Amino acid sequence: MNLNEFFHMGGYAFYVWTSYGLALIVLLANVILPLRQRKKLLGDIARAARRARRNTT
Amino acid sequence: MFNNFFHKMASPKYFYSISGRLIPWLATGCVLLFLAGLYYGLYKAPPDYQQGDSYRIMFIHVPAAWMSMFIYVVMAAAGAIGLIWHIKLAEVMAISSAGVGASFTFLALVTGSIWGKPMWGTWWVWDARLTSELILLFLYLGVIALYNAIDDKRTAARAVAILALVGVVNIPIIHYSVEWWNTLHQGPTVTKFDKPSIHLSMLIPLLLMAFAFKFYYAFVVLMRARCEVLERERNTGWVRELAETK
Amino acid sequence: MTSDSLLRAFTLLLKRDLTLAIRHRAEMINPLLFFVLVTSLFPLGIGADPKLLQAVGPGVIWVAALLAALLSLEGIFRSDFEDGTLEQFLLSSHPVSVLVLAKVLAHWLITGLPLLVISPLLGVLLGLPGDAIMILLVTLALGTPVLSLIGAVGVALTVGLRKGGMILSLLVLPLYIPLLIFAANAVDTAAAGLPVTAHLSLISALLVLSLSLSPLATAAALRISLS
Amino acid sequence: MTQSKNNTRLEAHGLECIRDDRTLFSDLSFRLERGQALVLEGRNGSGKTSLLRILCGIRLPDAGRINWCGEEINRLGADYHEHTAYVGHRDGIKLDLTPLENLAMARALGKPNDTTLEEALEKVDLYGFEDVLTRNLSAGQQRRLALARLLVTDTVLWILDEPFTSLDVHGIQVIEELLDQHTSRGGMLAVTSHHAVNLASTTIQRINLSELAA
Repeated sequence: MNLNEFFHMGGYAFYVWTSYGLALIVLLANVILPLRQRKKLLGDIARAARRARRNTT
Repeated sequence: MFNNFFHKMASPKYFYSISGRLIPWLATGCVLLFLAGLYYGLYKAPPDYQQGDSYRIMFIHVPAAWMSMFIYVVMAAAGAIGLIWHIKLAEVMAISSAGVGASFTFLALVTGSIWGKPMWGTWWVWDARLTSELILLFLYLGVIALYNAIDDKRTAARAVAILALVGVVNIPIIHYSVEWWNTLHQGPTVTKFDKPSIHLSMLIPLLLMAFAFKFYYAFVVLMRARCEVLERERNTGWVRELAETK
Repeated sequence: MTSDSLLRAFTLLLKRDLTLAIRHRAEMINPLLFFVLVTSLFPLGIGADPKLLQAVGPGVIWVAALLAALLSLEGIFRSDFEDGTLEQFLLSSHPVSVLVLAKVLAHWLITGLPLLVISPLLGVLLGLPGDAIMILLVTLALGTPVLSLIGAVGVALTVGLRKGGMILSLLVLPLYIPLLIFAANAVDTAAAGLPVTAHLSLISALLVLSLSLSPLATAAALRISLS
Repeated sequence: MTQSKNNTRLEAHGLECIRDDRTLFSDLSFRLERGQALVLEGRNGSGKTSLLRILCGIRLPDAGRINWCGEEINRLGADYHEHTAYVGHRDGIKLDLTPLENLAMARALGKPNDTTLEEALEKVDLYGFEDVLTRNLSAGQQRRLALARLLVTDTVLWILDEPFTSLDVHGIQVIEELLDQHTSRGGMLAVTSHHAVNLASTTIQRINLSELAA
């Protein structure tokens, strides 16, 4: 089986690669979203803490 | 002793640090399993004599469908633990599972539909498994919508737990009723290992992918739970400290 | 607490809800009107071919019943939530699930029973044969209490929310699916002149299951919603 | 009242309440015995209502616990509610029922005592209104009807959220008398109020939630 055949998927390339591509997108999104959310959250909390400290001192 | 361990585990700070150390390992395991599964599934396994290469969608579709059910049960179990023993971490786990579960359900649904096009000639057939997945997706969306609609996140998590429990009682009934309604559907060959209809060369990638999905769920749910914990504990000292050192 | 005083609380609560419903007669008519209206839209939408109507009739009537029930669900707890009487139920010395059962029973008598009474008329409008109409009545008699019982859990979860209505339908409708499948199919099968005992026992099983579990879940959900 | 007189008590240990990311109070402890009243003070939003709802068992504290006669209230459930009566911020009466119907329902929900419904209405100056729809009563009369619920069941602990709202001077006097009678017969009170609470024969404990938070 050469590379061409592999990508061709016996004529079902569209269906197979769409499925796998979609899976990749969904799975990656589920990893990236919490990462970004955590970063944003930590930033927010740090800013809030700094603000609170400035107000008291 | 056991109780002590349990409460230590359930303390948000401890959870945050231990899960942080666990995630890289789980993620690595997940990637390795995925690579192996894809190698065997897309390259090694021979084409099916009836379906040609289109059957390879199964290596996504079937594990995703398994996970969609599995995660719902985990969610309900975590919710029950949270409700009964007032363990907040269990509530967090339950709600963090909902999004991942919904994603897998969506994947199972869409890949099933794509697989159906070459098989049945249309994008959508009211086949029993697809219909069940569709209803399951509604159940997940209900859980997520309810969680987002309630402002107080502790109340929301407990409400979600009840809903998940009601759902988990209903899933077998829904499943049965849909199968019953659709007696014409093609038998769920892939879920039955005892039948000789599935060849070993297909079973290996299927199981590899299934384990990859399990690992994936484990580390993603931990990532989400960590965010949820940070959000809930944002006024405590350790979270502030953590945020400022970053 | 003795079972005697529990029974007293149950009947008094039932009587209270019925009295309130009678004092708001006008609101009672709405779900019923909706039921009839939705059903009569179908012939207008898909054509009045008797064969076609007979084929879709059971499904149409049951879907309309589902939607009518959904429309009336909020009434179970909404007004009690707003004036604070719901809190009093939670603080009662009786099991909340029994009080919930009284409220659900009242709700069924107010909204489910009228659907049942008017359904033969709709069966005739859609050209269902006599046997099928009989079975339609039986499925509605067994099924509408299930609608109220399952719906009560959903309402209990959403009663404190400003936009509870939309979410309520998302929570409740998927749970109605098994009932819809069994009931509509029963009427269909009866129209074809086949026996429907299996269908009816499945619906009865759903009724028993929801009767035993739903009040507990509703009580737990109310505690959470009010906290 | 079945429990022996000196054994009945309500104890709060290390209560904490968080609402919308704000800690309203934390590490709050107190003890309430028969014949005593707990008066909660503090600004709006200081958590008075939340504390009362925690005492009722409607709301769970974010930390700490409440014991009734040594047992946690959420474990007791209905066995605790049997001894308590709550008049909240909202009256908890149906406007489309008559005062008598409302009281009958309230009585059936708890453990009835010997006071007849008419007597209870008379005690809050509502006699003669028993067959009028509650909707047609004034706000003060509705509030008195809500408070009349306290009189028709046999309870020890009364939990009252701003009982004097919409009452006139005379109404306040009537209710204060009822509260005083309740404690002098061995009852307990937990009250929030903007008005000064005058209870002649009652030991009063005051907790100011605004000061606690600061």
